[in-house]
Amino acid sequence: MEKRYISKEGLSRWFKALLAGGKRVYAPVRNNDKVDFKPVRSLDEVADDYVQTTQSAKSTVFPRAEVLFSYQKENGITTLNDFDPATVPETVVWKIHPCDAVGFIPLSQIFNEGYEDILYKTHLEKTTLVSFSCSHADSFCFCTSVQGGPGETTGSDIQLTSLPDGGALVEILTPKGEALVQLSAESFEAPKEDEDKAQYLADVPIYFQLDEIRNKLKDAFNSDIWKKQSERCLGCGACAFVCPTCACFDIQENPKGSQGQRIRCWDSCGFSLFTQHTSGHNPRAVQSQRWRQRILHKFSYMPDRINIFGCTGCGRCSRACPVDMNIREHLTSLVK
Amino acid sequence: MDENSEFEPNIVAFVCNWCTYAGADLTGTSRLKYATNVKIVRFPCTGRIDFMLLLKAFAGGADGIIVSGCHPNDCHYTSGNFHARRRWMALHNLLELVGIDVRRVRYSWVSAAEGAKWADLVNSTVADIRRFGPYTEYQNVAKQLEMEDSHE
Amino acid sequence: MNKIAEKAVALLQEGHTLVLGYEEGDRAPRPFFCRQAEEAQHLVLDERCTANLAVYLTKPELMGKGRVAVFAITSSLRAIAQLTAENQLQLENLTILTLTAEQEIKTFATLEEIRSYLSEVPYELSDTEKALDEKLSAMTREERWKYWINEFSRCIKCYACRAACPMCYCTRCITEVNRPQWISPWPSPLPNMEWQINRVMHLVGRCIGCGACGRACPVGIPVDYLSKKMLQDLSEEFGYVPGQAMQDGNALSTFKPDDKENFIH
Amino acid sequence: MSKIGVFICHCGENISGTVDCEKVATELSKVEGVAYSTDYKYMCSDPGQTLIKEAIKTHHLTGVVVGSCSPRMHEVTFRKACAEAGLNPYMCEIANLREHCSWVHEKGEATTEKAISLVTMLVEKVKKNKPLTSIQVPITKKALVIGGGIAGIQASLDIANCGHQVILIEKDPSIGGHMSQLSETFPTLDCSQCILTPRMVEVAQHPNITLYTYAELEKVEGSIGNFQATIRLKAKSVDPKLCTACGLCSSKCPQKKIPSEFNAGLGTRTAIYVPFPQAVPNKPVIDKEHCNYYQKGKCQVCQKNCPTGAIEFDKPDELITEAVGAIVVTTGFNVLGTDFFPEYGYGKYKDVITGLQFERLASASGPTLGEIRRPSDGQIPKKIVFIACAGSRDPAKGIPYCSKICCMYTAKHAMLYQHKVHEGESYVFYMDIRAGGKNYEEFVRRAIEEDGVNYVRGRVARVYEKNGKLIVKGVDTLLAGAQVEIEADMVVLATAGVSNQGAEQLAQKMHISYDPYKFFAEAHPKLKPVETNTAGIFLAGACQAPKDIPDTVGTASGAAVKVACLFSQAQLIREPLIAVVNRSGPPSFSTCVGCFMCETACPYHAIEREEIKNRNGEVLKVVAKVNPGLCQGCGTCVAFCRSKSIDIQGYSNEEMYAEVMSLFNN
Repeated sequence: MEKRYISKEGLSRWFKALLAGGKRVYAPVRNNDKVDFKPVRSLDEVADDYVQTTQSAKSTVFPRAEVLFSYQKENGITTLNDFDPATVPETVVWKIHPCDAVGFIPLSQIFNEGYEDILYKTHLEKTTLVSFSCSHADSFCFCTSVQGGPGETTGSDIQLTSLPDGGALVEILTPKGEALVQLSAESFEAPKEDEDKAQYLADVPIYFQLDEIRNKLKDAFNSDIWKKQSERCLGCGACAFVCPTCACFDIQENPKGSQGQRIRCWDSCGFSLFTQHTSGHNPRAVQSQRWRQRILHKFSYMPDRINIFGCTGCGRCSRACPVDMNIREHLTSLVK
Repeated sequence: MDENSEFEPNIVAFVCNWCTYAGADLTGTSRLKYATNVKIVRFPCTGRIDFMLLLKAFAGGADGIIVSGCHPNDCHYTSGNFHARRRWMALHNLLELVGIDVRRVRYSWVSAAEGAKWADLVNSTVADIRRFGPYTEYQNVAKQLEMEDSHE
Repeated sequence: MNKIAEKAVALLQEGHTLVLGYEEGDRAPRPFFCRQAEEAQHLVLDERCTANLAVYLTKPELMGKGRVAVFAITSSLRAIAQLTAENQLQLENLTILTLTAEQEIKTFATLEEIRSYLSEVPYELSDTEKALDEKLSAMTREERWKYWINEFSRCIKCYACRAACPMCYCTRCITEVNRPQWISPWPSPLPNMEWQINRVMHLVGRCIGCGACGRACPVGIPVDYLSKKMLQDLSEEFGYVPGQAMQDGNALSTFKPDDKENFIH
Repeated sequence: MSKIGVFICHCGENISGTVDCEKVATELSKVEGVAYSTDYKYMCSDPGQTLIKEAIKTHHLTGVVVGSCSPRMHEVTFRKACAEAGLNPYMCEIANLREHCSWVHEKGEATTEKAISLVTMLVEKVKKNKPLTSIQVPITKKALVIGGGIAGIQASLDIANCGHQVILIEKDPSIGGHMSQLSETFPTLDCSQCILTPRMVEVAQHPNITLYTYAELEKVEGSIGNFQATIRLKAKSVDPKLCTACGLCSSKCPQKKIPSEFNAGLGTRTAIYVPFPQAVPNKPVIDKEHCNYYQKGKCQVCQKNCPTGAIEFDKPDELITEAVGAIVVTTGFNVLGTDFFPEYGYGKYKDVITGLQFERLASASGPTLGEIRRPSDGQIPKKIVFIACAGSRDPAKGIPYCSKICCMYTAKHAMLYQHKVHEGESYVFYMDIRAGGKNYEEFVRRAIEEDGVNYVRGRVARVYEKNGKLIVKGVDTLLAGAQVEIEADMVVLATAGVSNQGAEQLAQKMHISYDPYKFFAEAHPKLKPVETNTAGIFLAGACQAPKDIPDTVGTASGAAVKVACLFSQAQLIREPLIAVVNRSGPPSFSTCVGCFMCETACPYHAIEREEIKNRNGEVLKVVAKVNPGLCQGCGTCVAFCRSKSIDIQGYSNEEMYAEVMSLFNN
């Protein structure tokens, strides 16, 4: 890991270089009271003064809807047009938070477990993650409770820590990150020796011990707690869709006469239709079962099977929930 | 304008079996001529016409739509057209709210005796849509799978 | 103990198995299912309570077979009246209460009482809604199209608008119908718009204007504007007042022979 | 996998003149799922049909699209041909290449392209079509006729004479209705009772007719072919089996001053009474509202005097339920009553009477035995004024319609007056004379020209009393609005015909529609004049609108034919193009959530509620169900249903979607 310093002007120059290289650059953009990742053309468009984007950055690598392949039948001959990795543009995700960057680790494990998902793999390979360490946190953040932190570098290719002078402390973490720096190497300076990253990091107010909760979850499948917790849950998909690690998807057809596409799109285990069988039987017939699945999947099944939590403590699900299903509150109430 | 003079709009007509379909039959037996752009889909009654079919037709690539049935009080099923009219009133209002080009949806009452009115309706609709041009505004959005393309 | 809590305890003692109300939440009061007298102290009821609790009344797995009491705010009352007219609630199994402007707890014995109470509380758009309406009304048709497509393109199809709506109680939503697939299930701009058009059309003459859909939207699309605006635009012609169920059915299942329009020729 | 056959008809040169039929057939052969495609000169001819039948068998076709003339022309022909070849007829669709294409476009590529589109649309539809079978509804061959006026009498006799059972119910103690009250009838001036009473007797004696008088409809359940009608038999307080109609009871009854309904209030009757001498059945009933025993608890004079002990006080009403296959509603009309014309002094001046009262005065069986005498003093009026359109055609009175019969009966009244009071003077104030009908105009002319009735075109503004005379003030619009003032001895108002009391409640009981004036609504004003929107319920007579006797009898026979047609079938066979609410296994049973908003959307009241129960009989869910006997297949409910739980066979969502989207497949 190499450290650098970049001035305010340097940042601006580097950002222009990224765009000039023909890369697609996603960055947080403000839209009324919401901030979300969008393609940007200048640094001015990038929002600051917010704690968290509404949605995670996962759609840059795992799009909401994506064509797996298309087909057409003409004169009795069917032609298949498979996914072409060459069509995926080089992408930079600018200013994601550490909790988002780290979210790509569980996502990658899900998409690569036993079978390498070529679409996901291609997207991720072509994406460079430029994270900014967090200087603000709110009562929904709990990254430190799930092995992360406001200056966590895992998952990031480069991490910047904003400094009061408008410049930033730069940590180059991967060869991909290094390549990005090389686009405007002259903008980077040697770091100030006495600069301590920690002093610029946010103080995450919420912390709880997850070990005890995990222990509790082992025998919690038949507990009544799920019913109690999920009572007000409306069964929408907001929590899953804003989550940086939720990976469930659906496969759909988009036919048009004798041609068509097969499309992969996001799905949510919170929907009643998610597990519904053709027969009409639904193994997760009621919302409490679906809520249980959500919690157990993230905090029990994933750590058991792939040794990683399905949660980065970003707090988005709690912020997005129309009825205040606060995940931290529900987790900690398990051990009360 | 000149580009559009060559433009042949794709128009679909949703009509009821008892009045407008029969009216269009009468246009035929009267040998009145009209433009070839309109294809008729037969429904038992205007009350049967699902508003989603209008949206799907636009999404598919229709440049204009005709919806026509029995005049008020003449419905074969007494009140299907009254129900349809209410549905259209609501839909018309909503389409305007979201900025869909409602000029491209032509609602009409054409009775089984109004063969000439049908020919006029088709011809004037085709002329209007030709003037408006293809409904690319809608068709372009229909093609978008990813959302980021849309606002640039 | 506040009087809401006291009332809840009394209701539970009278044999209610559930008192549906609000408790303090992270940002504002949130729905609360009070099933035990000990929990009643958490109950609050004030102007910060905006969630429409009627959405839970149509979920049998939550309601159970016992008697349920609900602390209903005005919009919940409107929803309850409409749901009853749509055969979705049996009022004899429900105790409906509200907090009046005079801060008194009022219990409703009949649907007529609810309606007459509601008739004293006229429905109208809020100032922010009026501002949005002015903004959109001033736009050209093309600008409105761009505005809404841009809005709909942000939709992630989480269906929080549907889930939060007390009137969206279908066990199978049209979005889940796939023969034919009326609305593509992926979140692309056009299917997103088609979904909203369906949602709003399905709410014509039924929307009670609570705005739950708009508040629920995690990405902040003003979807509630559409249904409320329709409510405003059509209520006079169709004779629909939220919470006051129509004479002989729904606005779109009834008609007047002299319904007025200006676009059918 | 679909195997669709496509058959393009040249229709001689009607289609091939402008459409390249060969090209259409060739292009269609390339469409996915088309197994066979050909063109032929005359597809509807025998060889053409044989071609289709052979292709169905040879290529094992699962569907057929014929590109030909309008389906309104030959859909039946081609569907029948398909059925003969073993293909379900509803798997055959017609693309309209003639009326909608070749006849309306010039010859050219665009016309052929359109033809290809039209056929492709139907190919895509037929791929989604499902085989359908006709609906069979069993029929109870017994009719219920409600109302025993001339309409009900005629309908009952016609149905009964076709060999079917009839139940005729009448709310009054006797059948006969308004016609029995009339004196002579226009335009022939034959005596009303003379022509009516034989029919009344025929009804009473007909082996196929069960007559219940003093009976009203309580409720109706079921649908065409299978109604259950509950009838209230009001207690008559007289056992008809014991009563010999000796009349002793009536003559002894102390209550003698009850205004007689039959005489339109011009005469009186007793509390135990037979409404009129020719009543059928000719047995008395006790009018509880006026009977001393029922009102005050004592009297029982009739019981004491009855030689056969037929009086049975305090017997309750009886409810009976009858299964019937069809219902004919003939509940008739009424005339506007008092208080409606304060400006004409009706109800204030005894000698201002209604047309119906005049009928009683002119009737030989009436209170004056046929002599025209003033109700006030029994004098013969020397000058009489008839005012037509009293209420009718007067939006201010809430009756914008024409009562239709008044012009004719007013002419008749004036004529009868002139015949009976030779020296008398009669005036008729009218707006227009509507005498459309066989021999009607001649009849009116006769009144004017031969009987010297003075017709004054204009409205009467006021009638008031002065020096024992009724002063009629009006204008003569033919004399440029000249004021007219007539000193009359008697004024007769041709009051508007209005719907009968209780018409609205009756309509609601039967779920039939009615107009703003509470007259019952026909299924179609022209082509279904005796049908209602509820299959199996028919209308006749003045319950639809004011009607004269010929029209009433005509519609009654029309309704009877409809019933006879229905009953002539072993079962009711209906086209299966009807709506269906989906059903599935547990736990959902149906995607219908039971909001029942479709109930009001349906013009035919075909939506019913079905309770889905578990094995213990507990209701799990209440969902909509379409009554196949009532549904006419408009599909309004289908487009209305939010969860798409209702679909219509033959025009299903999948079929229509495929048909529309085929236009945009390329």
